[in-house]
Amino acid sequence: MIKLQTKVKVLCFAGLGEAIGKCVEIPVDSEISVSELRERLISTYPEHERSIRSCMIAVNHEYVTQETAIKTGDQIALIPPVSGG
Amino acid sequence: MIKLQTKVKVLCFAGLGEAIGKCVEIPVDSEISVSELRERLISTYPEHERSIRSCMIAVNHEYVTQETAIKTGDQIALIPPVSGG
Amino acid sequence: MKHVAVTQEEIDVRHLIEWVQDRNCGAVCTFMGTVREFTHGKRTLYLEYEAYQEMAEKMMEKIGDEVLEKFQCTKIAAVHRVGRLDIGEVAVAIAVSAPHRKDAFQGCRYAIDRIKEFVPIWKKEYGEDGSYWVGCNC
Amino acid sequence: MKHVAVTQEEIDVRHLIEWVQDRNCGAVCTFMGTVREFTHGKRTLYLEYEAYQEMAEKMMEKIGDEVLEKFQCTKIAAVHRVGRLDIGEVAVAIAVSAPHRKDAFQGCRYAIDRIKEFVPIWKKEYGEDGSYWVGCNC
Repeated sequence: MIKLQTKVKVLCFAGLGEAIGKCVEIPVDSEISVSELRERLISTYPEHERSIRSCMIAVNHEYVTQETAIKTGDQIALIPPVSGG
Repeated sequence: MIKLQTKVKVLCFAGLGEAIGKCVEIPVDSEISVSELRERLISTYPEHERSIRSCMIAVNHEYVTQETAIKTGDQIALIPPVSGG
Repeated sequence: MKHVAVTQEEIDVRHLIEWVQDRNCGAVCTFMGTVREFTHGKRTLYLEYEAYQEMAEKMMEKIGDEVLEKFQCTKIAAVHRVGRLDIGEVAVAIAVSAPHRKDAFQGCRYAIDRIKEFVPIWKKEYGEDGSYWVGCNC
Repeated sequence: MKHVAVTQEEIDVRHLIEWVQDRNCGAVCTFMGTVREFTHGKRTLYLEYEAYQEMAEKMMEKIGDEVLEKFQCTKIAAVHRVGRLDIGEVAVAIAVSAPHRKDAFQGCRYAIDRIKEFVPIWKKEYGEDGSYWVGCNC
């Protein structure tokens, strides 16, 4: 099976957005799950592992599970623990 | 013991106020309890017994018990079941 | 701190909110009781509220004190209107401030529950078939 | 019916109240979350709120639907502010109308609890010792 390399844009917010940027690009294979994406992010930003692990991940404005597959064109976001209100 | 006859003014509200008047005067002995006053009211307005019995009685703007003694100058009120709000 | 009133005037909840707001409160909860047109399919045309004014205000003060004692609330303002009220008009409004939201909600809920239970105010409902005093045996 | 927004503008709760009022509702409950000066003795100078705007509005719509489904509520309006907020300013406001008060209180309480739990909005607290993102491990 041929795996195509592509890039996924990941939106980051709050302290994480300040630390690594509000929109980071991660090179990935064409098929990647949410949990695989999280590991890529951690290996790219190892000093932010704790904070990346504390995030939920949203795909197209919905919270998703670890197993969710990410598709081309999806809007991915790392959601740190919220503190609105 | 000499009992002096006097009059107690009783404020009435809602349907009862419309039926028997907003301020009725009841002749009483100088010493009378709340429950005795209620019986005087019922014997004065027997056709309103049910509605008089459904009332709480307030003395000087406070709900009181049946045994409370009424003193000269007290402000007495018959309080039908409330329906504010 | 508390502020209560029984009034003929239209109630503007903004004034109550402004009154309770506080630098050390993170939460304000308000409740408004308004005149509903249909109740169990029966149409109300308008209401008339009557109060035993002095006692009603005294009871509302007492309820205010209870709210401030029982819950971690900072300020409460409560106003009940009397006289004729048309559909949609505000009959009663309460605003409660507290450092935290749980207390603001609890205090506000407690206040309206107690007002409806104990404060000597009565409403006469004018419907299509005539009028009656709500909840009265008269 | 529901109306939600995430906005830079000052929040005027009156507009939310007007939006939810309904002829067949006898109850309106509102909640306002305001910027508190002192928390556990620590002074806040001001806050800055950041939102993932599209998702925040989508989540607030979802919460609105939940309120209308779970409780006997008629309308809900909820607005969250972003940007810099000074002490006393309203960060979030919710208004819920219902035929009866129990539902209005429950719906309003449910909405703010869910907003604080799930809606992607963050606050950065600026205090006398510097600033930090509240609740973040960053």
